[in-house]
Amino acid sequence: MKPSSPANAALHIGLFSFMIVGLVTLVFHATKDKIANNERQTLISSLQTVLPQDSYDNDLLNDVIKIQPYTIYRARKTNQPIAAIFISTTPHGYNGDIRLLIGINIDGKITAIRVLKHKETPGLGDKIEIKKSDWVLGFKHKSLSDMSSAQWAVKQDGGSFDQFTGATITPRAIVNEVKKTGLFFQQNQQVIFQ
Amino acid sequence: MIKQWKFPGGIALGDHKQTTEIRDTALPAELIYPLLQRSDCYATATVYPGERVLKGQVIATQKKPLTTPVHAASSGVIKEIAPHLIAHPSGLTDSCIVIETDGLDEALPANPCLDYHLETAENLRIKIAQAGIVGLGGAAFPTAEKLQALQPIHTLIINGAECEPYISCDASLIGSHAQQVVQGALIMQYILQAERCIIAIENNMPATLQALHEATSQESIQIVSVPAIYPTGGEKQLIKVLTGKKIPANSLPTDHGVVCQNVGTAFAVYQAIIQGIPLTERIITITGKGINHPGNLRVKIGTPIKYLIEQCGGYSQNIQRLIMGGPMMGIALSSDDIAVIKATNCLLGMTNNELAESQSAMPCIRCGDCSTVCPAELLPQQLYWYGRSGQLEQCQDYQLFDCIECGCCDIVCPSHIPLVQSFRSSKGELIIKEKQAAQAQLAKKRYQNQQQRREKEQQDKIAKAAKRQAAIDKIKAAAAKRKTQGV
Amino acid sequence: MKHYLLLLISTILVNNFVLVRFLGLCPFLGVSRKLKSAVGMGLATTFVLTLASVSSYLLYQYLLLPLDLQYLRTISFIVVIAVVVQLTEILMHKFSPLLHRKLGLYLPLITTNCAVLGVALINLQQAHGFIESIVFGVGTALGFTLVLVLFAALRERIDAADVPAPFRGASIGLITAGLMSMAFMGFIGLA
Amino acid sequence: MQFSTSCSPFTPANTSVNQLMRQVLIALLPALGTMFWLFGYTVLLQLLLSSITALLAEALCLWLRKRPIKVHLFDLSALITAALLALAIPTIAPWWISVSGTLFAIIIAKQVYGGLGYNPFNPAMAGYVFLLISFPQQMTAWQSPFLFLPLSDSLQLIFSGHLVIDGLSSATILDHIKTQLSLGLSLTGIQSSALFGNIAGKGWELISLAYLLGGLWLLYRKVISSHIPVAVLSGLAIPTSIHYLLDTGSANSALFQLLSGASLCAAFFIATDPVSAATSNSGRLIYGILIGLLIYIIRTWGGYPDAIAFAVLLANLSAPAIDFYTHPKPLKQQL
Amino acid sequence: MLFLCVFFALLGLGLGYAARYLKVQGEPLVEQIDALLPQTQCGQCKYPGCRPYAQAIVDETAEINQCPPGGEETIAALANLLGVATQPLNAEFGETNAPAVAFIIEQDCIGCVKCIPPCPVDAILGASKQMHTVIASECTGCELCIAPCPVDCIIMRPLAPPPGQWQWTTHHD
Amino acid sequence: MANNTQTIIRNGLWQNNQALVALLGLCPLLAVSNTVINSLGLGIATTLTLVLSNGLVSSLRRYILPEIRLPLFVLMIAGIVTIIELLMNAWFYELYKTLGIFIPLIVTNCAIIGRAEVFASKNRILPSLIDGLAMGLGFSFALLLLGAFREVLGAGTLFSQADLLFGEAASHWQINVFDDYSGMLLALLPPGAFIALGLLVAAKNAISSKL
Ligand SMILES: Cc1cc2nc3c(=O)[nH]c(=O)nc-3n(C[C@H](O)[C@H](O)[C@H](O)COP(=O)(O)O)c2cc1C
Ligand SMILES: Cc1cc2nc3c(=O)[nH]c(=O)nc-3n(C[C@H](O)[C@H](O)[C@H](O)COP(=O)(O)O)c2cc1C
Ligand SMILES: Cc1cc2nc3c(=O)[nH]c(=O)nc-3n(C[C@H](O)[C@H](O)[C@H](O)COP(=O)(O)O)c2cc1C
Ligand SMILES: Cc1cc2nc3c(=O)[nH]c(=O)nc-3n(C[C@H](O)[C@H](O)[C@H](O)CO)c2cc1C
Ligand code: SF4
Ligand code: SF4
Ligand code: SF4
Ligand code: SF4
Ligand code: FES
Repeated sequence: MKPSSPANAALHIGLFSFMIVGLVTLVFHATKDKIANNERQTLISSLQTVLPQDSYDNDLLNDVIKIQPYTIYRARKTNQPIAAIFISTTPHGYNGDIRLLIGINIDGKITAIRVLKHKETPGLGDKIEIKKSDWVLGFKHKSLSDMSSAQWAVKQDGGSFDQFTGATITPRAIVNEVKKTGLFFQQNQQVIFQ
Repeated sequence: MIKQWKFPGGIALGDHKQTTEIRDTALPAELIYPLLQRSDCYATATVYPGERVLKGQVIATQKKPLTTPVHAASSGVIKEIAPHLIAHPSGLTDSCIVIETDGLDEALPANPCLDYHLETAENLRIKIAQAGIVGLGGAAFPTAEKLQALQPIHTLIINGAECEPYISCDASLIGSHAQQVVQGALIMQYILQAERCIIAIENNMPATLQALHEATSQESIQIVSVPAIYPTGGEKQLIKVLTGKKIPANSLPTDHGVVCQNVGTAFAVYQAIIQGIPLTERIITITGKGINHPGNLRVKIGTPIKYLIEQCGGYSQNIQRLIMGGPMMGIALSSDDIAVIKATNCLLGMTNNELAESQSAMPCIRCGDCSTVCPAELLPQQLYWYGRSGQLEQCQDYQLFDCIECGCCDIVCPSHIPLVQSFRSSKGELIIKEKQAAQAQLAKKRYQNQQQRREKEQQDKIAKAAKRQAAIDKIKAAAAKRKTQGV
Repeated sequence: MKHYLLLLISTILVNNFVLVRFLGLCPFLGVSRKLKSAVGMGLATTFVLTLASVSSYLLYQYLLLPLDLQYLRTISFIVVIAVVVQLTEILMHKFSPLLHRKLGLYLPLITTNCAVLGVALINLQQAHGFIESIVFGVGTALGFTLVLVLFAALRERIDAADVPAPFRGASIGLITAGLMSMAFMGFIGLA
Repeated sequence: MQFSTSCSPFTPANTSVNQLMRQVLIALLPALGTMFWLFGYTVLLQLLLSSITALLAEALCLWLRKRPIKVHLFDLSALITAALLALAIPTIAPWWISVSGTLFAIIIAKQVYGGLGYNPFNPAMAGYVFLLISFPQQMTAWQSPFLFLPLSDSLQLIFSGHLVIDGLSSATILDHIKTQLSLGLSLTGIQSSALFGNIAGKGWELISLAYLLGGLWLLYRKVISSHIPVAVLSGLAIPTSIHYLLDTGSANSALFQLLSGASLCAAFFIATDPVSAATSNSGRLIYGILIGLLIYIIRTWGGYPDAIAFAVLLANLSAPAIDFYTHPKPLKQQL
Repeated sequence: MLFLCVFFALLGLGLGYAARYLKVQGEPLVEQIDALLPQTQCGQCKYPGCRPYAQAIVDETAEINQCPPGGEETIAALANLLGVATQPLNAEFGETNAPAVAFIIEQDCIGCVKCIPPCPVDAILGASKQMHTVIASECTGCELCIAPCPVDCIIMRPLAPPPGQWQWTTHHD
Repeated sequence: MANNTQTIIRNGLWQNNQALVALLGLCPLLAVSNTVINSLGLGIATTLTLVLSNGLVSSLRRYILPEIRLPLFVLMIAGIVTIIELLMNAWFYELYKTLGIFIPLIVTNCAIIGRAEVFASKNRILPSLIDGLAMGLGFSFALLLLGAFREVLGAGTLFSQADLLFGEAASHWQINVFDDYSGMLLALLPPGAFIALGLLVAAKNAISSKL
């Protein structure tokens, strides 16, 4: 085989890539809006797992504030702050970080929590996923002020939250993180809803 | 006592030895001499059927390297030179000189030499070569060859370890001929100009040790008794024990200033130089539960085994196997219709209960016991795995050819794997492969030569044709010219 | 420093590309019959992976991002990778023809070795910086080479084993990879 | 006269695989006895379950492969696998744990490779890791020591699982320490807890000593050589000691590490499995040290409190490479 | 977008140059393959000798399983060299026979010299009208001399090693 | 190389099955085969890519310079995959998310470039399309088997999360094969994927040798 001239090769690649990139660009433009919409929709529905859709009327996705270490979505109804959704992370899981979505009403009640990401042992620590068990539902409507601080702990530590069989570390990490986030919310409401 | 070292591996075996007086044997009706010597070396017959030969007469010579002459052990007539079963693991037949003895035992005149110090080393070596002496320790390597060292030799070791169970021919030789063995050793020391000479025997033979001490009281020879661990008698192992030197693979003891010779060889050297008689006899241990009257016999080389066994009262009932050599390294003979050769040191008739009941081999469990006992520091299990799966280059990488086939690994293997057999066949495969490669190389060369030649012929032909054409053209042109001119 | 070290351990052991993330499996199973070719393949891959990781990072940061062409990332990464591999191949062909022949089929396959594109994409996904991209590329390659070499040695032994007929070849290779992957789960939690 | 021929040597061997395996089984008796004394019939039931499963699975595979069943079944290696697995899983685990673990060990980790001698991974440990990953909940709940259960309770517990007894299960000491350390407690506090014995976990020290006893017997009978045990123990003890000297607050002493968990069992019974270990002496030292080190590393920073099985499997998969790079090139190289 | 295409084209340019300037010379592979072939030169592979067959393998116009004298072993060696899977010998090309050498039954030989040219390694000695013989140590056993003989006096004799060349074989497994 | 349709199909589905015999394209195969639905999704995407890329390569094969053929193949495949990726992103967003980077990684699925190189660049369009389809179906077949095996063993279910692919209506297609099954997690984790594929290949070998 005799190699053809480099310029020829370059021309070929250039031509081919032009064709293909062109095609891809066409498709990209055709799907762009739909994809953006999908992404938006997903985020919203994820937030809605901890805060019912009818409880607010603002555009959650654009009402967001970052206060280290949290990302906070602010929910308002008729411009009145009614709740906040926290994305927060605890490093105290059995195998590293657990990322949580925590919804808290303006009165300090937990609306709901979900686990976004974790590396806990499958079969032991992963019961924090809503798919595996409804343990996380136990946080609904719990309020920090309702309970003495000591009760915001797993049963083994003298608190009122169940741990699940064979795993204490994971639930403990979550309970503590929710408590910490709740306290943060109580103390910084002004700043958050500025 | 001189300092001793330890060689790696090895095992202690039960000795089963009975050192007895040497018995003489009667003259057999036939003596049989195979022409095949070591591995692929053949001696060349110098007699023809019908010829009468005398005891001590050369019947085959060393035309090829690494062969030694063969001498008739008694007088008689050459009956035939024909294929006959030989003492070889293959169980094949090969051409042998057969002498029908005449019972006269008429010998050629001996050529004694009273003081070997008057001879040059070279002369003595030639005498040893002409006496047909080979190593009697088992390998039957031409002794004169080993005595021609290119390096200065500092130590001569006379190997009387006899580490294999059952064998006691060397011990009984020392028992009755210690003086002569020592003389033989001194001759070799003289030839080699070695600084020291050590005779080594295993430490479980006090009587032999005593005999040796008496024989050497005058001499500068050191007697060392070495631990009875098999295979101390192996050349490299013994050198390690006595000198602390490791002889690396692919090199010979002579390269390191050491020569190792068997006790029987020393005796043969004594006989060849001092008495002037060639090697036609040796001591053989005939033993085992399968033999009725075991003992050490002085035997004419070439004697059929069947005859020897008769001399020992025949077989006992439950004989199972007839082994030439010891139980660790000997070869199992398929028949007793075979003659003893120079290398035969023992005939062992084994019965059922002495033998390994044929337990079926289990897979290797990689326990590593085999490598613990391997005196060559190999990894027998790896050699076995690679050999089994046909990965022969790997075998070579793991130094298959360093294996001395001592059998230690084999008998400690809890899985009862016939390791030695596996190694022998891997070696065989490799050798055959190498041979095939050489053959292919030869064929390729000849083919290329032929092609070149043909091409050249072809070109010559074309050139010739062209030339002829040119000549014709010229003539034609000339003719045409003439024609035009003529017109 | 500690951060990079953890990243390295994580990519080599905890999230080993081959055994945990499932990337680069074809060459892993294909070039692991002989220890020696495994070492060669490992080296070639290390080279390609590191180069690919860096060049795709640069490409993305300085060409795609400014031009707002993120959606073309797959295409442009793969082209860059193909070029890197082709160059490696040409160089190797010139300087070590036998190695080239041995790795023959697999060299172009490095292009299509998901590990290479995987590195580029994961770099993006996890927003690695420049040094992180290098560490990640090197770590991935070392992890790949490590398991490839161990696996090749294992397979040489298994080749000599008395494996039942249906399991011989790829099947036992996969089961072995599975058991290796099981063993690698022991590293969970290290980083 | 004609004779049969064969290859030398002609001396019979004085050991056999069966004999070796029998010695190992005998050496496991002290540990078995201690565990029986600590936990009662549960441990015997587990042993019975896994042994029967192992033999049946082995027989089935041999039959499928058309191999002589009797010879290979009575090499006893399957029983060692079964025994080590049974001693390693929590004694109160339900019956299907021992059964499925043994099946995995015998079929996937051993017979698929050709049976005895060919498996690159330690079957018992492969089975154990399979269980630990698949059923972490059942595999982390240990019977509390000194809670001797009578036979009827044991049967009910293992086969129906509906027995409720207070304080039946607890975490192992290594697991417990890991949990407590994660809470930021210091070791001294932990060491005063009820789970703690004189040196290591309550009761566990005794089991470890029983393994040591059996191991010494194996050494004495020359069933195993000392390379691997010594290497494993020093590979674990040395880094532990250094760590301990640097940081007494969060690190355990070497003695603790050696006596807790299955360290001694691993050193004498598991890492020494000849089939899956490295084969030359220097290779075995490296192999053993690797195991010790991995145990230390995973125990200290990893997610698995005891780490033995993982360390062994990781070393198993390195063994062929270790062999390759350590094979002695005896005499040639020294020249 | 155009920018990217131009960038790609530039890369292509570089590649083209690289391919040209780093083009490898020669193909030592042929030699390596040839070295693995048995050099019987029998032509059973349908090529006029081992080397042409080696060339054909390099050119990928022939499979590696066409050499009967080499048999499975040669195929395995080739597969290993080329890094491809082994395959069984293609029966189309013949089957592997035990090694043998040609032998001329001398009393039948009429001295026609027809057997001499086909022998690829010049292993046949003889002249017109005289008895011919085969030099056994040089004969490759290719059987090319058999067909041309008008009186069928050439036979193949299996090569049995003499005891001196005998080797152990494994009886197990 | 026989090019009749039957041979091509048999080759793709069984004889030369890319996943079970050629062992190409293993990464996505192992990575996403933890449920039947994931398998199905990836199978469809891969088959589509194979058909399109085979077709494209085959139709353009005359214009491709040999020494730059690989970059060109890769370019085409990458284009096709990006288009599929964009389409999936638009219409099967959830599935797109679960399959993760394995969608763009279809580009590097060794099976695809392998077919382009071995088959499509040497054959006409129709056989190439058929080859792509057969290979793709063979690959999907292996994916599905593996997905089913792992899902049943690992979780005791089949067709869970069918809504990802078939919309809301399919969300209760889930079949619980065993009731009260706590699940064998190994099957869902990486080791399980390897071992399951190993067993599958062994089964294929056993069946092939019986045939
Ligand atoms: C291999 C392994 C993995 C574990 N994974 C987790 C986990 O992910 N989450 C958790 O909380 N506990 C996990 N544990 C259990 C803890 O170490 C500890 O035993 C438990 O939290 C104590 O529970 P208890 O207080 O109910 O006894 C795991 C234990 C082991 C042995
Ligand atoms: C091919 C070959 C060449 C040898 N050459 C010599 C030599 O030149 N000088 C020497 O002293 N020994 C030589 N030997 C002899 C060996 O060192 C050794 O003594 C002999 O093989 C007998 O060894 P053994 O009885 O241990 O089996 C040679 C051996 C062989 C096999
Ligand atoms: C394993 C083994 C054991 C041996 N045992 C003895 C022995 O006990 N006595 C002996 O003289 N030669 C023995 N040999 C042969 C020696 O290695 C060596 O060849 C011999 O001593 C050289 O002397 P020679 O040439 O005079 O026979 C043994 C060889 C091997 C390989
Ligand atoms: C010293 C010794 C230790 C052993 N240890 C184990 C072990 O840890 N696990 C196991 O499954 N088998 C063990 N076995 C039994 C046997 O070697 C093992 O099952 C093989 O791996 C099966 O091929 C051991 C055997 C011996 C002799
Ligand atoms: S002694 Fe036997 S079983 Fe043990 S490693 Fe050696 S060959 Fe294998
Ligand atoms: S027979 Fe060979 S491998 Fe076995 S112990 Fe002896 S020297 Fe070593
Ligand atoms: S078949 Fe084999 S031996 Fe004969 S010519 Fe061809 S390559 Fe050479
Ligand atoms: S003699 Fe006949 S068989 Fe032998 S090489 Fe010549 S042609 Fe071939
Ligand atoms: S599919 Fe990942 S390397 Fe082939």
